[in-house]
Order: sequence, then structure tokens, then C-alpha cells
Amino acid sequence: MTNITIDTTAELDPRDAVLGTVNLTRRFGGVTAVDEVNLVVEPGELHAIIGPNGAGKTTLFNLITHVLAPSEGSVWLEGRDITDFQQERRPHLGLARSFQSNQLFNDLTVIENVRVVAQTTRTGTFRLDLFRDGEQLCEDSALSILERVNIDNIREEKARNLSHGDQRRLGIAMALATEPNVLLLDEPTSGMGPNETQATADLIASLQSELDLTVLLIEHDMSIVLSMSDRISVLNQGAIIATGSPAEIRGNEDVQNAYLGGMKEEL
Amino acid sequence: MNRRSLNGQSLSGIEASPLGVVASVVIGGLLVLSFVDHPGLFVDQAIGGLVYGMILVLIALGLSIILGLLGIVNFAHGALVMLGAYVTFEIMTQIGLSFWVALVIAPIIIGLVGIIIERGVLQFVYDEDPLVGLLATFGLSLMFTELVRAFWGGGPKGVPLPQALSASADLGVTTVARFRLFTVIVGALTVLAVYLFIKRTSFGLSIRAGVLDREMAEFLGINMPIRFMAMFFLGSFIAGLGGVLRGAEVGMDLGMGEHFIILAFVVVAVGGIGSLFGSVFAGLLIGEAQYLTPVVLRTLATVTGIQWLAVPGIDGLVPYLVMIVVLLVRPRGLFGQEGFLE
Amino acid sequence: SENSSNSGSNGGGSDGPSSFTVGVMGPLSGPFAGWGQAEIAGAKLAKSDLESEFDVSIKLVKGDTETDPSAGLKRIKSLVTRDNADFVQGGVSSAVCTKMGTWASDNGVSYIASGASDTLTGSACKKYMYSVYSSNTMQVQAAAPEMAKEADGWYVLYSDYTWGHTGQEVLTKALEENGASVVGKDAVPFPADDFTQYLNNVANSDASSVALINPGLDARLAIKQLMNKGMHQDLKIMAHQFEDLVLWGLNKDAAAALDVSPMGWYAGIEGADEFNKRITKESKTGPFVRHYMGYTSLDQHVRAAIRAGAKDAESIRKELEGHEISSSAAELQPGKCYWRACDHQLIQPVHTVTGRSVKKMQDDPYKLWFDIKSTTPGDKLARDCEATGCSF
Amino acid sequence: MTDEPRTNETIKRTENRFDVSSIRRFSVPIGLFLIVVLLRPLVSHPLVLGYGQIATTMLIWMLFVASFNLLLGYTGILSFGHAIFLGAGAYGVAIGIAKFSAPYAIAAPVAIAVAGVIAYLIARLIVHKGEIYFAMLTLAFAKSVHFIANYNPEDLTGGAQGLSGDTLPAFIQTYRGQMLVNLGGFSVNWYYVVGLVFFVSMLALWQVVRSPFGRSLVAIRENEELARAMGMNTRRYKVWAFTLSGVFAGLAGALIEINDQGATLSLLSVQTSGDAILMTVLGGANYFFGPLAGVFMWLFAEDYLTNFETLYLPLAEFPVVGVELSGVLAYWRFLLGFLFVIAVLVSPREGLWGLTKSVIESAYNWLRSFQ
Amino acid sequence: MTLLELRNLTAGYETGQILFGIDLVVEEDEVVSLLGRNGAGKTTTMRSIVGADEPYISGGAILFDGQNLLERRNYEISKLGLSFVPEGRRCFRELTVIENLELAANYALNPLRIETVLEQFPELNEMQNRQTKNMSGGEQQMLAIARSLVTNPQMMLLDEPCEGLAPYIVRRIESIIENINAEQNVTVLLVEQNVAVALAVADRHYILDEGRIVKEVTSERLHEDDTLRQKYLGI
Ligand SMILES: Nc1ncnc2c1ncn2[C@@H]1O[C@H](COP(=O)(O)OP(=O)(O)OP(=O)(O)O)[C@@H](O)[C@H]1O
Ligand SMILES: Nc1ncnc2c1ncn2[C@@H]1O[C@H](COP(=O)(O)OP(=O)(O)OP(=O)(O)O)[C@@H](O)[C@H]1O
Ligand SMILES: [Mg+2]
Ligand SMILES: [Mg+2]
Repeated sequence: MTNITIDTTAELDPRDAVLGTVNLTRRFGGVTAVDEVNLVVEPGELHAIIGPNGAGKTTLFNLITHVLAPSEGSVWLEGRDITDFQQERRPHLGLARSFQSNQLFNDLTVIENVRVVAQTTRTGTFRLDLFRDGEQLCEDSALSILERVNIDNIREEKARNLSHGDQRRLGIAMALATEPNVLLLDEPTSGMGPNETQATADLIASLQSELDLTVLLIEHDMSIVLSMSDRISVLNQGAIIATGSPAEIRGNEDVQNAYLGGMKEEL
Repeated sequence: MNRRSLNGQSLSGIEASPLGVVASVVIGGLLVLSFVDHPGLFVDQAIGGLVYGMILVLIALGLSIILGLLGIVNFAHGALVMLGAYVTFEIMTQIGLSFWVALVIAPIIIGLVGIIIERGVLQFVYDEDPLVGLLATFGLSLMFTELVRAFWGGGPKGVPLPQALSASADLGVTTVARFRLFTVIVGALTVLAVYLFIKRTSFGLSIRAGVLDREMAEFLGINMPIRFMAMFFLGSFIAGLGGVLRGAEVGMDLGMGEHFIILAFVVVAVGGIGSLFGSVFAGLLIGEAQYLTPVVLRTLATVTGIQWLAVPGIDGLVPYLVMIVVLLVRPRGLFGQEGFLE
Repeated sequence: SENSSNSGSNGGGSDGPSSFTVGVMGPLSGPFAGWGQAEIAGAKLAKSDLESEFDVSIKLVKGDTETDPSAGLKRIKSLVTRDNADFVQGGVSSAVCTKMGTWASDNGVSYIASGASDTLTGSACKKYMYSVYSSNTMQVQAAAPEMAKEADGWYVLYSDYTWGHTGQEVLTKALEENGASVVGKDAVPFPADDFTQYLNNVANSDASSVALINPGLDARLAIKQLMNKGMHQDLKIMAHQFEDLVLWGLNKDAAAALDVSPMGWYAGIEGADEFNKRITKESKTGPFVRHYMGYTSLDQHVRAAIRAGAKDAESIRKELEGHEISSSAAELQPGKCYWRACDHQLIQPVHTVTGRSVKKMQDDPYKLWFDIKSTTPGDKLARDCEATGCSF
Repeated sequence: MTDEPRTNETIKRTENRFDVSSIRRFSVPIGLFLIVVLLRPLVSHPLVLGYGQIATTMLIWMLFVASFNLLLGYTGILSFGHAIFLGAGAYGVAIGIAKFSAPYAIAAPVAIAVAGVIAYLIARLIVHKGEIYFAMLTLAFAKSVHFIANYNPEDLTGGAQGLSGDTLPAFIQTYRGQMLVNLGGFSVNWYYVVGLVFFVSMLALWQVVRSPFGRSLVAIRENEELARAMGMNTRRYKVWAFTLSGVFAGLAGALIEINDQGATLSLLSVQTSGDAILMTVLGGANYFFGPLAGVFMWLFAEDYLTNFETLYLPLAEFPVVGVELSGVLAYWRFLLGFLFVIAVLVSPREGLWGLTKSVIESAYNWLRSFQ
Repeated sequence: MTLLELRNLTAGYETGQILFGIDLVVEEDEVVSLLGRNGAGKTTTMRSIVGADEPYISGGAILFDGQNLLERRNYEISKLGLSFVPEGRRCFRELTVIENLELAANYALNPLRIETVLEQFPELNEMQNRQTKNMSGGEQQMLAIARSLVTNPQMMLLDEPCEGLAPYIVRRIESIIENINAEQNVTVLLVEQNVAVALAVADRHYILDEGRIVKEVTSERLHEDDTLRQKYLGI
């Protein structure tokens, strides 16, 4: 479905992509964590980002969502330059993310976590919405999301009391509650058991087909990456060293060296 | 709020914005003008402000340690200062020992009281919201005030100054009460000692780690309870020291702790929570501002002829005005770090 | 409801009321507890005197005003509605007194305040509120001639607070009338934690003397720091509203450094000896002005009610207005004392004192650290009725 | 992920909660109503406090502290300056009546609006600062407002004395502590007027808390960064929370003006804000009723302890150890402090309300275990 | 010789009981893994052993080297030679890499040299003076493991050590575990969702489900028995 290029220049201009970055760069003192990244995400694709620890994957997500301001470059969403938009505007434009380390509303119950997020995207970045019942609004859609992610049986537990794996699933549920078009997932399956990992992969796939979701995925679990992705970008020391289909990435020498430490059988 | 450590102090974050440049020029100009107008008074106040600032630092130091390292808002700090003063009274007038003995013993006693507080109450609230500690220490300070009243009565008390420290010292340009100078020296030494202790010893490192994640530090084999206790001893010790010095200077009364406690919090906030150096700097800054603002305003009023500029009693508000300005410009105080107690 | 049972006027019979419940208020906890406790001790003494003189029983109920008007208000409400206090006395700062006095007057309760602000008998005067202590103006008027004798140029430090503001204004005028002048002044935050910068101002002025219009603990702080700087040697010192209790916490040489201080009452007054001895037995501290206030207030309140044969505020007002004290309380002051009708001020003499040398200070059986320099009759000191700004 | 439920237990627990929550829907209005109806008779009982006036003060403070808890408990921001708004309400009304002879019906809404505007402006300026620094800034503003009121500009605020005379609206009548509100011929006890205002505004606060807006505030309290990432403009939410809370505090101030017959400087003091914080923590910031419990406990204890000696205590008749009970009165603050310490030790996180709840719950469970 | 033994351990949180009688034995020099799906109670078991603040232990015994761990404070346990790498990294955010390591070394009985440990993690070596909060998730995870290694323990408890690590680093961790086990006789109890890692390094496996040990198997068994894997592990 896509044109594959091994080098960093995509066919499509990032400015026209569903999500694109132009020369996106972020420096921390002397460290360049993200280095002139030109990323093109195409409609409906599952685009994986892999790379060694510290390659800059999470930082890239943080730049796209404006948790961090870029040092240089721009971010484009569906043809719009959103570089300077505050992070709270992004979910309303259909851009949502999950976090690498569990970020939850710890003392709220599972359902409340999801519901409050759902309410937000339905009512705008700010609304002095005083006359409705906040405990009913979006209850149903929250429930259905929990069912999808299969944590509805623990909906009344406090988020802080969940086991690590359940917390990760709740994180995904919250990102889904914003009704995104483009979903950024930062290692969604880390800390999940094989069962749950597979279920999460299935979930992502089904979401994609049902909702026409575009997914940008950071993942270290190669079996998932290789089986699910439409395209893969490899990040190393902040720069994209290759982009291509799973098959192409599998055969790429640079990737072997940078990421897998020369261990071929992994792929 | 979560608790973090005490390190990373640099002014690197201050950039020269045009507004900042203009502001500094204006302030500098006003200071020069005031100096020209009343040189004698200006020098007196400048040095007086420094001295007063250092006393503020000494009072704020213990608070700063306990807040910055243990994350406890110790409202009882003022009560400990007061207790230190009354213990001094007891040692000097009732037992009849000299000031110098009190200077050593009273802080130790207050330190031990601190340990009792820590073991009896505060060890149970480390993991709670800092406001819980505030409630507990507020309760404790009520109790201490009443205990002191039960023991020593409600009337104010005083002790004679040691001969060597009474009267004033001539510094050439100005005279300062000798005892105040002594306080400054003790304060400076204390700050230095605390700095070295926390930054340069492995003990300090372990405290910093324990505050960040107590449980993890314990997994590494660090006995945190005893360390927190030690820190509380230190914080209370310094409060006691402040009490001895303040009590000897102006006498003791039941309200003496309350006077300073809020000001001490202001000093800590202006300096940036968790930064020892920040507290010192902020204390001096506030001292200077408090002493010089009325002079400057008065000069301004005479020069411009606009009399209401010399607002009477403004100096009581000055620390808070300084705080508003500093925190609006630098959201984490002068030397505070990102994420610390935010 | 729960509070109207024996309130108001249950007297009026030929014998008059025979039992009284009196609310005695003041700071009973915290830093100023000594003040309130002394008022209670004074009231207790008056109670036993009255009970032995008349066939009455008096119940004292106490209320802790702390130093907070809201607290005072809370307590006076509870004393009146729960404990059925017939009338109330005491209080500490003028803010507390004003608050309670306003409430008392609005609610038909008679109240004798123990504050010294001019406003209590001036702009904030109230129909059923009385001031048992000589006002600021009276004290300052008494002190000014003595101050003018001591020095020509005065530097005034005053508390940034109603009482300090009015005191400072009156003093400036009075000094000028007596041929001296004010060469500088500073408002000092109240309560103060440091006087050094103001002392620097004093030192850098032409003043040869300093007047401290700061209440108790602040004035003590000022004197201490003044002495630590060695300034007392060159300066004349006047302190206003310096209650002895505060001084006793100072070193004697600090008290000795005091050149002029007006006092509405002082234990060294002739004729107070008996009172002093009894107070010393009753109270933990030596006798001082708060004892006098507590005693006189209760004495006057109860006697007025007995005379009126009723306990309600209106009857008491009729009895008190214009009444000249003739009871044992009169012995506490040399000269005429009476309740002025136009502003409810107890017109009484004011004394100025000066610190004795340390050797001459008396500690036993009670403390006398001062010599009286002058005693001025109250009529000469009080503002004219028209000048008070009071109307009921 | 398997389809079967992980444990039966969790399911059961959940269902149970659902049952209760349908009853709970009205528990807040019912609870508020009960407070208004029962508080006065309760405190009036001779064995409790013995007089009813304090009930009015309690209700007003409850409203004030509950408005504060919208910030602390629900939004997670700490203000040391809440007295500003209480003071604005009280001073606004007092100035209106005393200086401009305005009727209460005009002075009060204006005063409340002023409180709201001040709150809005302060919030706009500083609400994005870190928690502790925000708190310190509110303290600084509170100090500044206090300074201005003490400075007595244009003789408006009465300086340290506050405003005391001629500050009661015409419809208030009072004699020996009995305050009546005269409304066109018939008069109502002031307590019930306060009770009505309290009931209505607490309901309004409750609705704020449970509205989508209120839910967002809770999310911000829990994790502000995440809330932003999930699309909430946290800064504006906080600004409005602060403003609303200022409005309700202003309302409490407008009531206090009548109750205290004027405005005192101490209303604006740091201590007032401090008391609000401590009452909230004492009662339990996590609960809607927590602040109310805190206020009750605080004022109750204060009054109870200051009147210790007037209580009939058999001990006093046999002074075995020679402890004079009137001496204890003088140290009531010691006991108050002791109460706080005990409260913190017994129930640090949940406050007194949480403690009461769990005690009742376990008693209930214990009773049920007999069935 | 038995090094660690859990006897009929029951534990839980305020919200309810989680562990219902865990029996588990780790012999000296063994590498044992604890497997189970999310929420099975693995972390709860590990935290019970090291005496964490939570869970609350309601019954049973934990013996390490003949000592009853239930009688020990948590900071005494590391002195017995037991080192714990908890879930979620738990690096001291404000401290630098070196400070994190120094700290661990300062309180260990016979620590290794920090440089020796850093040799195994060249990534960390490059960022010695970086504050941990400024490091990537994987880097923090490496630091957490390094911090444990530097204490040179007799036994290591690892809770999901490979979470968030790139495949080649996972390999490295595997070989590190194998090495310290073989060369320094370090006993290891491992919780790992990455079953491949568990199979590669562990000799025996306990399978935990709903707070109970449901199976104890050797690596070979687990390899062979598809139904077992399917039933409890989903692979
Ligand atoms: N605030 C910061 N200051 C300094 N360096 C930083 C900061 N944040 C990240 N870095 C560095 O930038 C690099 C990229 O970090 P990032 O978190 O993006 O990595 P990652 O690819 O997500 O890695 P992982 O797979 O381990 O999560 C790392 O080397 C990290 O140490
Ligand atoms: N602090 C807590 N309070 C209450 N319940 C908790 C707490 N921590 C964990 N639990 C519950 O205990 C059960 C076991 O949790 P535990 O963390 O031990 O699972 P785990 O096997 O480590 O799972 P994972 O692989 O997801 O980390 C879970 O149902 C969880 O919800
Ligand atoms: Mg990452
Ligand atoms: Mg786990």
C-alpha cells in the first residue's frame, strides 16, 4: 500500500501527510535527542518506530504532542502546522497518545479516568459546564471503551491499585477515549504478559480497521512490530536511519547493527 | 507535591531581558540617589539590612532543611525557636550558668525535643500530603506555647547580655549592636556547616535519595528512619540556636515564634525551595529591601515632592512585594529547581 | 428559647437585684494571657468586696478574647446567651473592644471596655459602652509637658495601627503646644519583629529623644534594641502604654533608662497600698494597671445596677452617666474620677513616671520600679465633648 | 485478555457499589438539609455547647471552608489567601452600608461580584505557578490586601478598627444575641435565613463538584500534566475554579458581615486563611462533607474547651490531686493543639469525616455479621 | 541448600487479600522464575519478600538463609545479601547516574567497583553525570539493574528487568544473569513477562495465578508442554 523508501526522504511531503514532521530537532544541552526528523505518516497506516534505548523515540512523541517544545522544525497534522499549538489542543484535533511510564489519575477509579477524558474531548479544551451530571455524561462510551480494552471488570478499582499491566491498558483506554484519528502509542505492550500483548495487538488492529485509525507505535517487541506494521522507521541517535516495510527493514544492514546488535535471528 | 533533593544551584536561568535591564537601571539609580541624599542613613540601613537578613536566614535555615529535605511544613519551627529562648532563660537566670553554656546546651535540648516530635508524630506523616504535617505541627505549636506558659508564665522575660557582646561595635561607617554581629557570625558558620554536611558527605546523599523515594532507599539498605530523625534534630537544633540568639538579644515572650515563621517561609520560597544557597541569598535580599525601601521612597518623595510616595509602614509589606516580583519573574524562586515541590 | 430566662431586667423590685452574672473578658491564652488574667484577678477582688458590702452574690464568667475581634465577638455572644451574663467588661486591643462594644450596644448589653483608644470614646463610641481607662489623648496630654521639659526635638515611632495613629497625632499636637517639636516619625508594623531600621532613622535625625507609641511587647523590643545599640545613653526615651508586666520581663537597667511614661494607673500611687497587697496575694504577678481596670469595672458596673435596682443596659447607663466614683475604687486614684456623660469616658487623673535607678527599684512585696513625676487631674486632659466626635 | 472475569470478588464489589450509589445520589441534599435542621438544636443542648448562636457562625464558616475546599480538595491547589474573598464580601457590604448607605440587597451582590473579580484577576496572574509558589503568592496578595485595609484609604475600611458602627442592614433586629430578620411584617430567626442561604449555596457547590467541570478539576488535581495531554486547558479550569470559590467565599463574607455586625481586619488576616486550610485538612479534604466536619469540630472544640470549667464535673468537687479546673480553662489551646495532633495520628489522610465514615461502615458491617 | 523459602505466605492490600498461601523454594545458585499473567500477584510476592511498606502480610513465613525475613526491617534485608530491582525502575530522579550507583555501593556489604559495572553498560558510562529524570525509559531500566549489580549481592530479586529494553540489551541482560549466576554464584528470583527470557535463563519456574502457585515446572517441561504454556502463559 505504500511507497517504500529506505532513505529519510519520503515520497509524500510531510506537510501534506496525516501527521508529518519537518526537520524536527530537539537538543538538551549538548545532547541532540531528536535530530532533523522528517516523518511522514500516511492515512490509516500503522507506522512503527523502533530503535535502541535512548534513540529519541519518546522525545519524538513529546515533540509531536508539544509536551516538549522543539528546538527546530515543525509538526504538521492533516495539512496544518501545529508546531506552536499548546498540548491541550491536540486531542481536540484528533491526536492522542499513551505514555511510556504509567500516567494516570491515580485516585480516580478506572471508569472515572476514562470518562473524564471522554468528556473533555466532547466539550472542548475548556467549558464552564456546570449544569450537567459529570458522573453520567459519557458513561456509556467510557464503558464501551473499557470493554474493548477488556478492563471493564475492574472499572471501580482505583487506578493506583491496578497491577502494572492493567495500568498500561488503562493508559490505552484513555487515549482512545479522546476519539483520535491519529494515535501515538509508546510501548503499549511493555509489562504485559504474552496473552495481553497479543490481545493488545489485536485491539490495535481492530481499531484500525473499524475506526480508520492511524497509529504511530513505539515498540521493542519485534514480533509485534514485524507482524503488524505497514511501515517501520528506525531511529538511531535521534535520526531516522531507515524507513520501509517490515521486509525491507529486516534486511537492512544498518538496522541490524544499530538496533539488534548484529543478531540476525531476532528478525 | 512530592519531595525532591537539594542540589543544582545556578543562576544560569536568569537572562537579561530588556525589562530586566530597565528595572535594574531604575533600581540602581534610585539607590544611588538615596545614597547621595542621605549617605549616613543609607550606609546604616544597608549594613543593618544585611545583618537583619542574616538573622532571617538563620531562622529560615532549619525550616528550609526540614521542608526541602523531609517535605514537612514545620509550623512548629517558630515554637521551637521560642522554646530555645525560654530554655536559655532557664539556664541563665534559674540555673545561673553563663550565656555561652546556654548557647551550646539549649540548641541540643531543642534538637532532642525535635527528635521527640519526629518520633512521636511526624514519622507517621512522611508519606502524606504536606498539609497533614502542617496541621500536626500547628497543633504542636499550640501545645508548646501553652506548655511554655504553664512553666514560665505569660509575661515576657529577658536575660542579660554577656559583657563582651553588649553595647555596640563601631564599624567605621556605622555602628551595629555587637550582639547582632555575633548573631551574623554564628548564622554564617551554621549555614556553612550545614552546606558542607549535606552536599559533601555520603550522609547527605543518602538523605537526598531517601526523600526522593524512601522505600527504594531502604531497599538499598539505608536506614531512613534514623536519618530523618537526625535531620529533624539538626533542623530543631538550628531553631534552638535562633532562639538562644534572639532571646538573648530582645528577650522572650510567647509570641516570638509566630513573628518570624511566615517571614521564614517567605525567605525559603523566594530563594527557591530546596536550595540552601537560595535561602541565604533571599534572606539577605529581603533584609536589604526591607531596610532600604523606606529610605528610597522617602528620597523619592522629597525629590519629586509627591508626599504620599513615602507610604508609612510599607516595610512590613516589603518581603511580600519582593516575593511577588521574584515569583512572577522566576516561578521557582531565585534558585529553585524544576519539579521541586510543585 | 434558651437564653431569655433571666436576662434583661428582672430587677426593679424595691430591693433590687441580688445576684449578678458578669462576663469578664480578655486574652486568657497566648502571648497576652497575662493581661487577661490580671483583669480577672482584679475583678475577683472587687467581687469579694462587693459581696461583703452588699447582700449580693456575683458570678464571674470568663471569656477568652484572644487578641482577635472575631474571637471576642464569639465569646461575648456565648457569655450573654449561654451564661446569661448581665453585663460584660474587659477586652484587650481597641479593635477587640470596639467589636464587642458595638455588639453589646446593639444587643442591649452594658459593657465596660479596657482599651485606651480615643475612638472608643470618640468616633466609635457606643451607647452602652464605657471606657474605664484614660484615653490616649489624656495620657499624651499628661506626658507632653514632661517630655517638653526633657527635650526639644522628638522622634516618634508609632505602631501602624489605629491606636498608634491617633496616639501619634495627639502627641505631635501636644508637644507643639508645650513648645517642643517632632523632628521625624515612622510607622512601625504591628506587631513588630525588628526596630533596628527605625533606630537607624532616629540616629540619623536631629532628634535628641525618642517617643515610642507602641504597645507592650513592641515597645520592649524597641528599648532592648536601643540599649543593645548603646543609644540610650544619648537619647531621652518616652514610652507610651507601657504596662509594667512588660517591663518586668526587661532588665532593670532598661526600665531605668525610661525617662517619661504616662500611666493611667501605677502601683506606686499613694493610697493603693492595701490594694497592692491584696493583689499580690491573689495574682501571680505584681499589681499593675490591668488589675486596676478589672477591679474598677466590676465595682462600677455592679454598684450602678444596685443603685438602679435593675440590670438592664438602659438603667445602668442612667446611673453611670455623670456618676462620680465614691466607692473603694476611688481610693485607687488621687483625685476626682467620674463617668463623663457625653462620651462615657471615665475621667481620671493621669500620672507620668520615670524609671528609678536600678538600686532603688523595689521588688518586695510587690514591684515598684518607677517614681511618679506628675499627676494631672483628668478634667485638664480630656478632649472637650465636642472634640470627641462621639454621639449616641 | 480472556473473556472470563478475573475474580468474582471484584465483580461483586462493583455491583454492591452500584446499588449504594443510586441511594447516594440524594445523600448530599439530604445531609445538607439535616445539618441545617439539626445543628442548632444540637449545639443548643446544655450537654453540648448550651447556646444556639454559634450554630449560625458554624454554618457561615462551613460555607466559607467548603468554598475553599473547591480549591484544595477538588482542584488540588493551595491558597493562603482565601481570606481575601471572605474579607471582600464582608468589607464590601460594610462599606456599602456604612459609607454609601446602600441597601443590603445591592451591597451584597456587588461585594460578592467584587470578590469574584479579585479572584479572577489574581488567578489569571498566578494560577499556573507551581503549587507551593502559588500558595506563597496568594499569601503575598493576602498580606497586601490586609495592608491596604489597615492603611484605611479614603477612610473607607476603618483601619485596624474595622467597620463596626452602622453596618447592620435595616431589616436586622437584635437583642441580647437574638437576631431576627424582619421581612415585610413578619420576622424570621437569622439562623434560618443563614440556613437557607447555606443550603442553596452548598447545593450549588455540590453541583459544581459533580458537573463535568468539577470532574475535570479532580482530574487536574490528580495529574495536571496528564490532564493537559488529554486535552484540558488546565489553566483556565483553575482560573474558574478559583473564581467560583472566591464568589462563594464572598457570599460567606456577606453573611459574616451581618453575623459579626460589621467587618473586622482580622477577617483579612493570614490566620483566617490558615484556619480554613487546617479546618479542611482536619475534616478531610477528600470529601464534600469533610470541611463541614472540620469546621464543626474546630469551633465546637474551641467553644467547649474555653468553657471547660463551667461544665459540671464531679471531679471538681474532690480536688484529690489539687488540680484546679479553672486553671485548665486557661490552657484550652493546649488541648486544641492536642486534638489536632491526635486527629492527624488517627486519620491523617481521610480526616475526621473519613474516620467517622469508616467507623460507621465497620459498625454497620459488624451489626450485619449477626444476621 | 535452600536459600529462600516462602511458606504458606498470605498477603494483601487494604482492598483485599491477594496472595493465598504461596509456597516457594529457591536453592542456592539457582535461577528461578515466577510467571503469571498481569495481576496474578507476582509483584506482590516480590514485595512481600523484601518487606515493602505494602502489601500487608497476614500469614506464613519467609526464610532467607535461615533467617526469618518477617522479623526484619526492609533496610536490614539488603545487608543479608538480598538485592531487589523493583518494577518501574525507581531510580532517584534528581540524582545522577553516578550518585545512584554510589549510593547503592555505599550501603552494600562488599560492593563492586562502579567502573566494573559500568563496563557492562557503556550507554550509562556516557551519561555518568546526567540526572536520571532526564534519561529514557530504557536507560533508567539499565541503571536500575546496574544499581543492583554494584551491591554484589548473594541473591537478586528481579521484577521485570527487561521491560522497555531493546532486544539486543535484553540479550545482554540475559547473559549478565547467566554470568553472575555461574561465576559469582548469585542466586536469582526473576519475574518476567518476556517468557523467552525466563526460559533462557531460569532453571525452574513457578506459575502464579490468582494469588496461588498453580504449577512448578522445569524449563524443559515448559518447553515441551504446549498446553501448560497455553493455559497459564498464553503462548
Ligand atoms: N530532559 C533531558 N535532558 C537531557 N537529556 C535528555 C532529556 N530527555 C531525554 N534525554 C536524552 O535523550 C535521549 C532520547 O531519549 P528518549 O526518551 O527519547 O529515548 P527513547 O528512544 O524513548 O528510549 P527508550 O526506548 O529507552 O524509552 C536519551 O539519551 C535521553 O537520555
Ligand atoms: N497498592 C495496591 N492496593 C490494592 N491492590 C493492589 C495494589 N497493588 C496491586 N494490587 C492488586 O493486587 C493484584 C496483584 O497485583 P501485582 O502487582 O502483584 O500483579 P503482578 O502479577 O505483578 O502483575 P503485572 O504483571 O501486571 O505487574 C492486582 O489485582 C492488583 O489490582
Ligand atoms: Mg521511550
Ligand atoms: Mg508486577
